[in-house]
Amino acid sequence: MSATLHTPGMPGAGWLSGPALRWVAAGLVVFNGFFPALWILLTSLKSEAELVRKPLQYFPDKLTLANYLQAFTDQPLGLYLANSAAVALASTALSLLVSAMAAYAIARLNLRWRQTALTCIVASSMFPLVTLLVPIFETMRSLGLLNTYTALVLPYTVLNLPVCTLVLVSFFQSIPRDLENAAMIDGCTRLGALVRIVVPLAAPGVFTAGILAFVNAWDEFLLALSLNASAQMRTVPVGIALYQGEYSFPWPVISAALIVAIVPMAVLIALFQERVVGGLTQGGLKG
Amino acid sequence: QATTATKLRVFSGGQNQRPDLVRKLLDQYQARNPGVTVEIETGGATSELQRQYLSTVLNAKDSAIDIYMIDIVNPAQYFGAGWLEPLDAYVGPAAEVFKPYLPVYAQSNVVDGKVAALPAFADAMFLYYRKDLLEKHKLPEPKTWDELAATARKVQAAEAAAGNANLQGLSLQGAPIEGAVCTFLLPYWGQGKEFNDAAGKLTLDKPAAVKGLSTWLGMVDQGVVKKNVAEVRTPDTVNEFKAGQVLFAINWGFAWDRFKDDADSQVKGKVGVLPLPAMAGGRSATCVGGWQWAVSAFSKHKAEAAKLVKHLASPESSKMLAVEGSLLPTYQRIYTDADVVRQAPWFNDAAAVVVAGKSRPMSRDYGQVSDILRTTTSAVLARTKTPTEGVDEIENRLRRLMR
Amino acid sequence: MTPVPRPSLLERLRDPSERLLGALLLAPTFALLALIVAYPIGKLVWNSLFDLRLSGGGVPKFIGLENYQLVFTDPDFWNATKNTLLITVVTVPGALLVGLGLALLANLPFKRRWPVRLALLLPWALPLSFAGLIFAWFFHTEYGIVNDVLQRLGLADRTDPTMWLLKPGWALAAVCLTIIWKTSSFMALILLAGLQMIPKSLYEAAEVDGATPWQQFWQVTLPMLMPSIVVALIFRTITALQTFDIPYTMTRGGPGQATQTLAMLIHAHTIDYLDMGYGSALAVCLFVLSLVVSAVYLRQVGRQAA
Amino acid sequence: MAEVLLRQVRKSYDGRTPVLHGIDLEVRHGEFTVFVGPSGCGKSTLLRSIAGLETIDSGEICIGGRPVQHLPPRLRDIAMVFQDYALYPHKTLFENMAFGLRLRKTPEAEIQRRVGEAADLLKITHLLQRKPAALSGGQRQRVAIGRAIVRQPQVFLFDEPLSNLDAQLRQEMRSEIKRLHQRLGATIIYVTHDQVEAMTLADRIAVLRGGHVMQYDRPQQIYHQPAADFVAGFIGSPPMNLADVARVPGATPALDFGGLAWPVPAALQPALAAAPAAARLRLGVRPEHLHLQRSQADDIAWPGTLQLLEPLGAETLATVRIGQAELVARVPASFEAAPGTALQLHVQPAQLHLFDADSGHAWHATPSSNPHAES
Amino acid sequence: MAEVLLRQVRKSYDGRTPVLHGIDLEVRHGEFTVFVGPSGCGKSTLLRSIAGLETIDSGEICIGGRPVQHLPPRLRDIAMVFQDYALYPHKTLFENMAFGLRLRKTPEAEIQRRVGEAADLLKITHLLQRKPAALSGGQRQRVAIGRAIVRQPQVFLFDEPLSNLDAQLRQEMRSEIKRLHQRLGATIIYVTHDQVEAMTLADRIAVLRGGHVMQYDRPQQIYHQPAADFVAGFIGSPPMNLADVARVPGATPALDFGGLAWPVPAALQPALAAAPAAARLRLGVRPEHLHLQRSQADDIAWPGTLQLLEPLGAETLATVRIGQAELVARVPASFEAAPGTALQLHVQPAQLHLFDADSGHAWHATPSSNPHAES
Ligand SMILES: Nc1ncnc2c1ncn2[C@@H]1O[C@H](COP(=O)(O)OP(=O)(O)OP(=O)(O)O)[C@@H](O)[C@H]1O
Ligand SMILES: Nc1ncnc2c1ncn2[C@@H]1O[C@H](COP(=O)(O)OP(=O)(O)OP(=O)(O)O)[C@@H](O)[C@H]1O
Ligand SMILES: [Mg+2]
Ligand SMILES: [Mg+2]
Repeated sequence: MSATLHTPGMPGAGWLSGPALRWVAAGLVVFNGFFPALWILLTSLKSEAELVRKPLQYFPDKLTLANYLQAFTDQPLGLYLANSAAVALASTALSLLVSAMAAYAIARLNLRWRQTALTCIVASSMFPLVTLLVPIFETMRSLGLLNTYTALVLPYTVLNLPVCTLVLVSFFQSIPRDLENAAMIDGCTRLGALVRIVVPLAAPGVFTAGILAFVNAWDEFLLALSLNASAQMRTVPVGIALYQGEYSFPWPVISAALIVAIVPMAVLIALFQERVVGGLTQGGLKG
Repeated sequence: QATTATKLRVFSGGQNQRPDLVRKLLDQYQARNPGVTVEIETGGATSELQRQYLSTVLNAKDSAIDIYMIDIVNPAQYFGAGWLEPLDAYVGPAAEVFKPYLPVYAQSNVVDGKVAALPAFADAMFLYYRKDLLEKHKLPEPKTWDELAATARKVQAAEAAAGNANLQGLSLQGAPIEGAVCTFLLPYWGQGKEFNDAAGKLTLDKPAAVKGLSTWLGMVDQGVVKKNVAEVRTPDTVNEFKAGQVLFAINWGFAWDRFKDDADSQVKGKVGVLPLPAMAGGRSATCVGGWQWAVSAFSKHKAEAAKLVKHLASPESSKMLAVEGSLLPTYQRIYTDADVVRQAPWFNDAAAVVVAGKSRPMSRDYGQVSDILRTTTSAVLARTKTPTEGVDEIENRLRRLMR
Repeated sequence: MTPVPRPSLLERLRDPSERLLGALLLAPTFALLALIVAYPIGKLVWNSLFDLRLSGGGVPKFIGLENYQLVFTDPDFWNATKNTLLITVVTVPGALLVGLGLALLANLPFKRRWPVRLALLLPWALPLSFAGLIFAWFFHTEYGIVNDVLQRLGLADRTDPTMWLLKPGWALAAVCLTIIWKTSSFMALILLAGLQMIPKSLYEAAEVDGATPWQQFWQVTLPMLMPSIVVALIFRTITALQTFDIPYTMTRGGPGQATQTLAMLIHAHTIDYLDMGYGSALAVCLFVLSLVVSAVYLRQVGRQAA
Repeated sequence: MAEVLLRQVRKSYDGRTPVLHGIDLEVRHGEFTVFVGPSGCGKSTLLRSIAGLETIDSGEICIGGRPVQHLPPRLRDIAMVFQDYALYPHKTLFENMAFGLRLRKTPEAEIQRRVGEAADLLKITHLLQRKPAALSGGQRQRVAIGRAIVRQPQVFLFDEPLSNLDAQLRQEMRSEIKRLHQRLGATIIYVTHDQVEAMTLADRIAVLRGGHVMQYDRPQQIYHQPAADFVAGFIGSPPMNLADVARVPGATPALDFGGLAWPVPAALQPALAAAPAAARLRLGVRPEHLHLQRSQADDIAWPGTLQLLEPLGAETLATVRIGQAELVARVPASFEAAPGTALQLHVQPAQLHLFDADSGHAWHATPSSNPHAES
Repeated sequence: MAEVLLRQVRKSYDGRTPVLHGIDLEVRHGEFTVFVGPSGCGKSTLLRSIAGLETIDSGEICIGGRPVQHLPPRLRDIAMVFQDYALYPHKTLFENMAFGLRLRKTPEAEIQRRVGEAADLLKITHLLQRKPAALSGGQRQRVAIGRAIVRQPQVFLFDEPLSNLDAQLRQEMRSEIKRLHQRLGATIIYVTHDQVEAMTLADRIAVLRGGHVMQYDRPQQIYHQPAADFVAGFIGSPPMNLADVARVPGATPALDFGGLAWPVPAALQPALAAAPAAARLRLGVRPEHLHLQRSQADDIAWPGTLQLLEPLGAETLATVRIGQAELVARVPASFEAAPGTALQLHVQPAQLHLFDADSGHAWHATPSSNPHAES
């Protein structure tokens, strides 16, 4: 940005465009986003005794990584992380596959009921998950899927269908139809054109939808708690909730575990934040 | 030949139920019974989380788990729901089986005259106190709650004068967790009242309940109990006591080891254990906890499972848990067993407490009963309701529940 | 002219008609929806007509609409409905305002955008259950940073600290605040995307027309952002009606039932009390509430578009 | 033989409003046919129906004698160049051009050869490893054409291929396409709404309007003998002046521009006679046929006032009001006058056209020689 | 008095590459000035600098005698019409047009009157209650102009206002803008890359290239006396033919098209003399000055072969190869010949232009009269 007297085109914030004010703005946003994470980071470096010291002590006397060690030994945090990653990745992949197919049909095919289909898909997000918990549990049980990755992957996929489909529909719509037509004239079948041309071009949209789906799946708590309660299959949010025992509430250890669980997401987001925002922009996320 | 390839699956609670020791017992069993392999599954760390998990699994009639370790409050409920296999056919009639156990466990594990489960280990609420402080201020051990309050105020005043203003008189659990059910029951029972009769029918004495709750509030007003008691959970009590900030503390048996052994404990060697005080004119009563072994009604290997349960609930196993894990025995005689007493001398005192213990209401809707009691108790302790309002509410809710 | 044979069956299968292709592509989606949504809903409605309490020995007893009768006379239901609506009414506009502020700030032309973007996205990526845990810790009477900061600033009494999570009003406020913090992030994300889609030339036209930055905000930014705002609001409202994780981890619905939401009540009855019939009836009521609210929204939106 | 034959091709998108009303056309082998017409007239629909990208409701489409209306695009042996180029953004130019060949399992050496030749022809050899995003508009256009060429199809279809280019580039590419056609001798169907492109490129032009073919003929024919006022008003830059005129009742035939009556010269009288007495009439005259000076003895002279002068450099367009009508004349670049100046416009009677104002039908001295005009 | 004065206006976006290299221009009150030039030459940047939408690095901008370079757009008393119209999609047309007035707290009655008048003028009165989405491109363009008009600013700025319209509509709107200017007598600065628009609309044209003004003059002047080969090649449709020529060493001055040498006629000799002997030369001649027949005695005649014929209806463009050069000639529509035919092109020596092939500078008989050309 060149130094400007006034910033034309700055959305209603010309008065915020001075460098000093911009720093304030950035500070506000950054503080808002980071302070909880920062606080638990500090907590995770304290001993339990420091925690209940009064008045409150912000910085630990001496940094200790013991809590991190304990986070991994108290509970199999590594296993939880692996479970979470497996479930989140699998359900993300499945959501993308299924919703890409649906989104393509809705965005491109000349179907009379495509609006209805989209409405159905989106409407499915209106049903509170907690209410469906028991029937879903029974379904999974009768399919013999309890305490398997599949038990979570399927519901998470459905959970993510609406948002993935919406994002992908607008992405597919933004890809010129003529590209597909060109491929069909070049010798592709319709599905061939979809696979060879449309999908590679929708990659940014697929990516955005993928991140949204991944975060949702990574974060889910209730189903994970109920469907995969066995120690081998627990995901991170459930695992961390279980650090608090009947007789203990080891905040510093929980904090350490929280940090360990947050860091992968933060890294993921930091790496791809432009894609998330840009993807939403490009996808238009229209209703 | 059925035993040659039997695989059993045991749900053994959370970390606090010491799956490591359970594993040892199972290994023993496997060694003695070739052909049987047993796997362990652990669940939620708190009794609520475990209940949540178990009820989803059992409600779904899941046959994957054969044996469950369940909280003392659950046999009635689970058995009533048809989730547990009656064990009479495998271990004999209830009247026989429960003779060697502490009486309270016969009460909770026999439902409709049938053996619903066998006790694994016991637990109870104790009054922990700072021996050193009472000695320093030359005060006797309190017998009633009023005495306790008076003692506490004296010590607090003296300590505050000496610069230790943060000392709490009494720490108890007011957060809406299972412990708060006991917080409600202790002063109620302490007046000699019963919450339910032998048939399980509720017999709530409202004035006594109001009085019980008011006792706590009175202690808050006197500064004996801290203002945010409704936020205090079991571990808070432990931590604060460990940090030397508490004079008297009500807590489960496990806390003893924590005070005694934890590296960061400031109170090593300064702790004493007492039976819970009574209300003036009443008698001491404590809240009994503990865990039981039960066989799933949906198990495909009920006989083998029952056999294993018999082993797990044997005196031998109980002693092993007591020696290696300081877990309170369910057999009266083990409290005086030489090996045990050598390992945990305080069991001598504890025996009396546990024997005098009461079990919480044995209802088929225990989940909801517990919820009603603890949320209301917590709300009263947070002073969002008066004790009278709270007790009215408890009565109304319970009546709704009994529809 | 030589007659040309029509393409072989195989060839024709490679070129399915639009309708067949559409059906094939949509099939997995609807299979999943049927399995995970439609069937459970049916099951739920069916269950709501039975007495499934465990005290019945696990034998279902058909009782018609009796469960619903019970629901409407249940003070807990009305209390939870009130709390749910209150949380919705407070946190939806709250998150919108905060989200809009964040989006506007984040849309400023920073040289280095990633710290801002990351800060914007972090609360969104944080699991709800974590947020509840963390903020419960923040609001702790003794060890919470909220009271500590207030005391350090001299805004609160050190000897009589506010018991945030123990007073019904404060507890609800704390829960709402946490929800707003957590959800404003995704709000901001949608709005930021909306902001970036506003053509720059509109601002230039407004500037040439004589609009000050403030006027540009009201006359260009806000109206142009309207579609994004509506999307965000609908989305947020639906999730607000389903509020569970944060009050569950923060207050367990307490003190008393002061922060219990409908979703929590349903959870309590189905999972904790194993009263599937009654819980299902409650769940059906929450559906109906969600449907009514969404319908009202959609009509409102339809009217705006017209 | 790669002729394209359309017989009674009908199409509607929604099943109700027809977009093509039974099109009959015959494109001969090697012929360059241009579909021209205003936006929405159905040009693209027709072209895409030929390509197989749209299914037609009824009728027949034959390519090289083979009915293809039931075949998917890839089996029709055509190539198409799209308006926005439709290059695959994720493939290099080479792969863009080779894609069709690869799908047909052409040997690698053959692919290399054919793509190389096409690239040479289009002078894009040095760009082959780039991706489309790194190209200018004109270069992308070339690649799009190259992609069509390498396939060596029976028929080339172009849908407004130049409309996204700027004026200068458009002109250049236009010549290039024309030369390409001369070199390849291929059958080409080309859609545009730019009548200059149509005139300069086509062997034959089909003028479309509202899903009907208005005229299908050689460019000169279309220019000089438009079958309808619509065609006259569409072709030519600036297009033919069209002005409503009224018959003046009286002994000598006369017409009136609205306040300005003039006797009908002998050359126009047969056409006038062909029109029914009740018909409302429209007069057409091309701007280059209107002169400021009398050039021949039998010129008609219309007095008017100058409204607007638009200098183009080589010449100037003068808008002149005559009676109620405004006529544009091409006048020499040297002409200068202030708006409002009175002047006379001269025209050879033979250069006048007469149309039915209602149907648009042209009235000729001889019975109509134009089978396509709609009545 | 609403003249616009630019003095040494410099601008760069990134602080390194200058986009405007010190522009000097003077737009007189009521004058219609067009900035024309190829894409990326800085036209929009210059216009937006005048509007205040871009800050300039140095130099002065005066509107009506007042330096405005430090004022925000709203204080410069200008109105601007954007390429994409930039209508507020959420406001009705009336509110779109009234917005500027409302911001200035104009009384309601006055707003009604002014918007009504502008709408009448632009014939959009019946649309006033619609929103922009419900309009066609041409209608949107009118609204954008209307929004500028109601404000009654000192200066109107147009940035390629017609480039999103189709050819016919563009032609219509072009005349309308010209008439509007005649009626309002306003100062207008208009950016386009379409040289036809520039020629027909402008009182004066500024031809820009790479941030420099190449020539700023009346359209006829620009057309007939281009100061540089770039201007000559940019203006005119088709543009001036430019061909590199070499001096043929020898007694009589002669030039060579590469394989075809010809003696330099007397009329061209002074210009040739003005060019340094070492300069590489480029010859320029407009297509309309190339004839198939000799018209005057002193015509030069170049033999060549016909490459391409592009009939436009009223006339035909013939591309003819002469030596190494390809020249386009405008020939009568009646001319027909096959590519490859040999023919002669005749030209009046006075119609030839000579440029420096390196700098682009035009060589005139008299010392250069063009201060803007860069060397
Ligand atoms: N996919 C479609 N669905 C419905 N109607 C369509 C579709 N494509 C075109 N139409 C309609 O069919 C008619 C003809 O459209 P077509 O695209 O063939 O016109 P065109 O002559 O190519 O116009 P243009 O010059 O603007 O490209 C138009 O009225 C258009 O609105
Ligand atoms: N906002 C900007 N930031 C950086 N560079 C820019 C910006 N806008 C324009 N430029 C550069 O400045 C130069 C001039 O751009 P400008 O838009 O003025 O050209 P133009 O003559 O209007 O072209 P066109 O006919 O394509 O609109 C170009 O090289 C362009 O890349
Ligand atoms: Mg088209
Ligand atoms: Mg520009």
